[in-house]
Amino acid sequence: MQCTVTSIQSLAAGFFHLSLTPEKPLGPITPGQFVMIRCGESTDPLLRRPMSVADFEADGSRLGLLVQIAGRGTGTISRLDKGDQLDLIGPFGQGYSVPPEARTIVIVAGGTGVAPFMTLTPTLVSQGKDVHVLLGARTKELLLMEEWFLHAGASLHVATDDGSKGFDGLVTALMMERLDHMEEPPDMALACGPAGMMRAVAALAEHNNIPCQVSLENSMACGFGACLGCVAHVRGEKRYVTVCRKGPVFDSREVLI
Amino acid sequence: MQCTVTSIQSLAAGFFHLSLTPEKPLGPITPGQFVMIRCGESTDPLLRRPMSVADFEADGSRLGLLVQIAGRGTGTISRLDKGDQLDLIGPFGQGYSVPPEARTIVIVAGGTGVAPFMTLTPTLVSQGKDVHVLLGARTKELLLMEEWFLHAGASLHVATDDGSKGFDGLVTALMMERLDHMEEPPDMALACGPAGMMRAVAALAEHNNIPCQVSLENSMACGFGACLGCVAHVRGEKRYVTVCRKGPVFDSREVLI
Amino acid sequence: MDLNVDFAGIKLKNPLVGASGTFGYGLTYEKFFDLSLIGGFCTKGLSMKPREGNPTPRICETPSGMLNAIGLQNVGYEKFATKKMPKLRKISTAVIANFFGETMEEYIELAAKLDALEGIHGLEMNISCPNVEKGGAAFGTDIRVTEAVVKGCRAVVKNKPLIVKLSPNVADIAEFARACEGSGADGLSVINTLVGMAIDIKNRKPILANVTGGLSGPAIRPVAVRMVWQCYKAVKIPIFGIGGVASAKDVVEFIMAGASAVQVGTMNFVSPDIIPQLAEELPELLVRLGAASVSELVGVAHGG
Amino acid sequence: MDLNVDFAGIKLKNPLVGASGTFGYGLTYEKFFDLSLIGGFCTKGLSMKPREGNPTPRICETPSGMLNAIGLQNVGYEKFATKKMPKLRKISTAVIANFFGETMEEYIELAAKLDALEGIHGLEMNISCPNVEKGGAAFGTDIRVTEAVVKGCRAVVKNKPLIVKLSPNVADIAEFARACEGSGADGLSVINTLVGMAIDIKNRKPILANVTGGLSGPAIRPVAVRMVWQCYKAVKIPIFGIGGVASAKDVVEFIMAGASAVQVGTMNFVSPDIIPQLAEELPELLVRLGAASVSELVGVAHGG
Ligand SMILES: Cc1cc2nc3c(=O)[nH]c(=O)nc-3n(C[C@H](O)[C@H](O)[C@H](O)COP(=O)(O)OP(=O)(O)OC[C@H]3O[C@@H](n4cnc5c(N)ncnc54)[C@H](O)[C@@H]3O)c2cc1C
Ligand SMILES: Cc1cc2nc3c(=O)[nH]c(=O)nc-3n(C[C@H](O)[C@H](O)[C@H](O)COP(=O)(O)OP(=O)(O)OC[C@H]3O[C@@H](n4cnc5c(N)ncnc54)[C@H](O)[C@@H]3O)c2cc1C
Ligand SMILES: Cc1cc2nc3c(=O)[nH]c(=O)nc-3n(C[C@H](O)[C@H](O)[C@H](O)COP(=O)(O)O)c2cc1C
Ligand SMILES: Cc1cc2nc3c(=O)[nH]c(=O)nc-3n(C[C@H](O)[C@H](O)[C@H](O)COP(=O)(O)O)c2cc1C
Ligand code: FES
Ligand code: FES
Repeated sequence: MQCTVTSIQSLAAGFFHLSLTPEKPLGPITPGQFVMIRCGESTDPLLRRPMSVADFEADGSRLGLLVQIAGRGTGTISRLDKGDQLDLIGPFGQGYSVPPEARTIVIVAGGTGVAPFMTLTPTLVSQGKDVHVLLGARTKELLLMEEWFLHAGASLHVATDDGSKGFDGLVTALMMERLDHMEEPPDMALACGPAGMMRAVAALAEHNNIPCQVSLENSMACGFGACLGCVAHVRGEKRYVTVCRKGPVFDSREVLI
Repeated sequence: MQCTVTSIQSLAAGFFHLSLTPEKPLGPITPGQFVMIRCGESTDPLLRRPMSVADFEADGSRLGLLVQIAGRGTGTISRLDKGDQLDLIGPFGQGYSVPPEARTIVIVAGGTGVAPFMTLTPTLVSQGKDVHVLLGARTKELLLMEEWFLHAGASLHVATDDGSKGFDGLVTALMMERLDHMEEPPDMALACGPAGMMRAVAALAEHNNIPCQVSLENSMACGFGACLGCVAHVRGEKRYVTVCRKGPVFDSREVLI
Repeated sequence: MDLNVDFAGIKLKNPLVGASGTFGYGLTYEKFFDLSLIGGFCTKGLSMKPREGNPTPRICETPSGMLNAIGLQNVGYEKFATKKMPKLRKISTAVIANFFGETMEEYIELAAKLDALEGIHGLEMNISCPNVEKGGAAFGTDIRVTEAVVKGCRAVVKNKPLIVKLSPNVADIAEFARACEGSGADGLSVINTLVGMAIDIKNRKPILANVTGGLSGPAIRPVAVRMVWQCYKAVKIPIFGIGGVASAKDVVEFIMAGASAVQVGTMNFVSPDIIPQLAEELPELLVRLGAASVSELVGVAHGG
Repeated sequence: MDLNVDFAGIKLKNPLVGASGTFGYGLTYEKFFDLSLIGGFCTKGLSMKPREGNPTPRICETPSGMLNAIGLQNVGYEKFATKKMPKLRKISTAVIANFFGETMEEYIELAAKLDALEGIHGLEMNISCPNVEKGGAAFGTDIRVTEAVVKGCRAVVKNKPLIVKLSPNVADIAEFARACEGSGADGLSVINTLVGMAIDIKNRKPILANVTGGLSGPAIRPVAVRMVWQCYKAVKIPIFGIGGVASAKDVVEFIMAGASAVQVGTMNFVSPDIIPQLAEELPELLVRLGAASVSELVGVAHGG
């Protein structure tokens, strides 16, 4: 699907936000789902790159991506200009699913892991839930979308590895601290970020008996279940599931992270 | 060598002119020499593309290219904007060499084959030579740089395959007609264009006993003599010469075209 | 424009077939297009028992290509026959069952079952997988083993065309092509992936958990075209050209080299609707090339 | 940072060597950089007599690679010894003479001459070329022929390291590596080009006048890394890693797979000063990877 770039904005060194209008609406999107973007027309790089849908219109008539420049593919995308075309397919996968009865939600996001929560947070808040957003980054400048979450009506806490802002340390340490502060444990934890962080959040949640959903970032060749390249191990079984189709969001107890 | 695009101008459908300022002057250039340009940073397309130097400053501090969009490489180049960078190496090869005693020169150019004559024509005119430029194209709109040659003080004749302007037919037929018209045969013929045209011009020149230089467009991997991929057959010998190093401009009797 | 191809008795409405392991069991692509638009597809490689495949990482991008070490993960014959086939029977496209075994017996047992399975139009034997009885060297890199396994399957496959998918990791592919033809194969698929690998320099170890993987994609096309060319010279049975097909031009390249039809693999991942797209573009290209059908171009690059 | 490599007795000031056939006789690159900046280079493949090579077209671009069928054009031993060597002797870089023969005798005769030629630091035997006595199959795809030709040359090469450049167009490269080591080779070059081809669909014939050509460039790197890996497991002699090197990362990839040094081929065409550039970038990358020398990384991806 060809999309027109309607804006491209640098957020911090190496991070940018891309706003896209598809030729035709993509259809309904769930936060946590992703699209597969083509980085140029050449066969090198060959494969599409997976990107979580960040902000979006409910019918998929507009979507935003939060991109970290990680290599050649994302580098190419970062040089797009307003008006340029971007080829993507999707949305794919299973997003976050928060049961109606969950009242208190802790969201833990690192780096571009904030993307899926940009639309989810205001939705949960509007449902009357008590939403705690914990954002982590290496340093103050790399905290993404702080303003957005402030405006979304969530209670926001930030952590920086170098202590330049908010909690001094990893966002998972901040999570531990917040859990101690809360009178009741939250009903649910939702997390998105690097694998190491996912593991730590999952362990913490499990330890505290909190249902937890994590998003995995396995390498993907197709994104729609055809290559079997992206699989994760099902916990306690000799069996794999495709991250692109059954995930990328999983119950943290379901898969080996 | 990184060059900055100082202008890019469409000339006709599928043809454009690129003006470039190298980081450092390339050094002296002879008309007929070429540069090897990189089309993007990816390994696909992998190889540089050869392009004749069209207009240029004597010290190589500025150069122009006349480009026809032939495929992916030239397509990529056509999307450059003013201010963008282009990576090229060169100049390479042997250009046209007109002996001082040659008084009357016939230049025959087809398509982007006009490129090497953009600087050569005014130079020859300023040396007091009688220069006849014959330009050929499929149709009127594709006649490149007519104005330029008019201003250069050469006697200009155009031919179009569809007769939409000037002589109705191939530029080689026009050449035949011009040769008939001239009182004395010219001292020299210089040609640049597709292989078929080179063959025809060479045959005509030989038939009329006119020394003739043609430019060959063999496929090139390196452009500087390392790959031996671009060779042409030496006439009457079982021996090859590298077009990129001993050419691209050859005496028409020297090589099999 | 006549795009129809009769491939060893398999009727293809166009010469564009999804390659095994890149096309799931077909149904994965239903959300992208109507499967009846394509010539057919080869299933993910089937074994008697379900297989979970290799640990991860399983894939890695390379210049104009990719490495995979999926490890032949598949649902196994039973589940395929009972869960996938009922749906596939309703689709008007050729279903070719790609299969393999770890032993000669497993090959033969499975071949017999697939031969009897309603709705399967042809069998494609993958002989690039490791022979556990012979220390893990691929069946398809030893000429004697290749002959034996093809003959074994041929003896039990009585109703359907038996296609052998050759391994490119051999010195002389023509020798293998002839051996397969001599052993009763009805067609060849050329080529499977080249063995490759990549290293994670930060962690000082191979990227793929399996160490080596199969290289596919446009990068390997020149090798694939050459092997199709050699096989065409060597045998009379029809050939599927496979390896890096990404455009209608590539389709024609394989056909002129001697392929009767082509399979598209890796590029399905990049453009899931590439096969129907190629089917749409092909007629126009054929017209430009002065051809009235696909079949008249098969092998023309070999000259008169 | 210690970039020095002792490759079978050849002293390289860094592990970056120009690959045969892409580096002329070295002098072609003098206009781009000072040749003493690089580890060394392999000459264009030499034969006893000058050779004019194949008709044109000789090259063709492919996805992330290229095909070449230059046909071993070279100036011949005499002209090389009298015209090129005097200049090369003045340059402080390792000169490795790549050579081949059409017959066993030619290999041996030329090996003896090169062994005696002053200024040559090592010999690299190209065994991928057609054996005219055996119907044109490459020497290097038959294990017996490989052994015979390596032993023959070994017997006359008494002063200099003898490196054998393997053909990748075989089923089991390790077998060839062992055969070469057993026949007295001092080192291996892995790999030469893969055989490939491409078709000119407009004219319905192969693009290359020679029909097939050698595939090189980044496209083949995964195959080359895998073969270096296999050879490293099979032999103790040092290995040149060759195939698609385009960045310092690629250099390290080959070294970790088991190469003691690498050769850069096709990418010289794209960036003629790539070798000195890589020599400049390598130390920084090694530091980032926690390495103090090139040699400590050789084969580390194989584990402890
Ligand atoms: C479901 C999913 C959602 C994602 N959402 C986002 C997002 O919203 N924003 C964002 O910036 N990034 C996201 N990513 C990661 C993003 O896909 C990679 O950063 C991107 O593919 C890198 O491409 P590249 O060509 O720039 O880098 P490359 O040159 O390909 O690689 C650079 C580095 O990134 C690593 N890498 C490559 N591909 C992947 C991959 N698929 N997953 C993880 N690491 C990879 C490489 O190993 C290498 O270390 C997501 C990944 C997944 C699987
Ligand atoms: C010495 C020399 C000078 C040249 N000067 C000019 C010039 O001033 N302006 C200009 O527009 N073009 C010039 N060319 C031709 C130009 O190099 C090709 O058009 C270009 O390489 C095509 O690249 P591409 O990626 O756009 O097309 P591709 O996708 O590579 O190919 C498109 C078509 O062009 C053909 N082609 C590819 N490479 C070459 C090649 N090296 N030579 C001839 N045909 C080729 C292909 O066979 C194919 O038919 C010159 C060529 C040479 C050898
Ligand atoms: C992820 C993946 C899985 C594959 N699985 C199989 C398989 O199960 N059986 C088989 O015969 N070939 C398998 N192949 C090989 C393809 O069918 C095809 O032969 C190869 O990829 C070359 O074609 P391509 O370059 O178009 O991908 C697989 C290829 C890929 C990329
Ligand atoms: C144009 C060209 C000519 C070559 N000629 C020779 C040769 O004469 N002898 C030889 O042993 N290898 C020759 N090779 C092979 C290279 O030395 C190298 O093994 C191969 O290209 C793979 O490396 P690359 O991918 O870095 O190019 C040639 C390669 C190319 C591209
Ligand atoms: S990315 Fe292909 S199956 Fe998940
Ligand atoms: S282009 Fe390489 S030698 Fe001429």
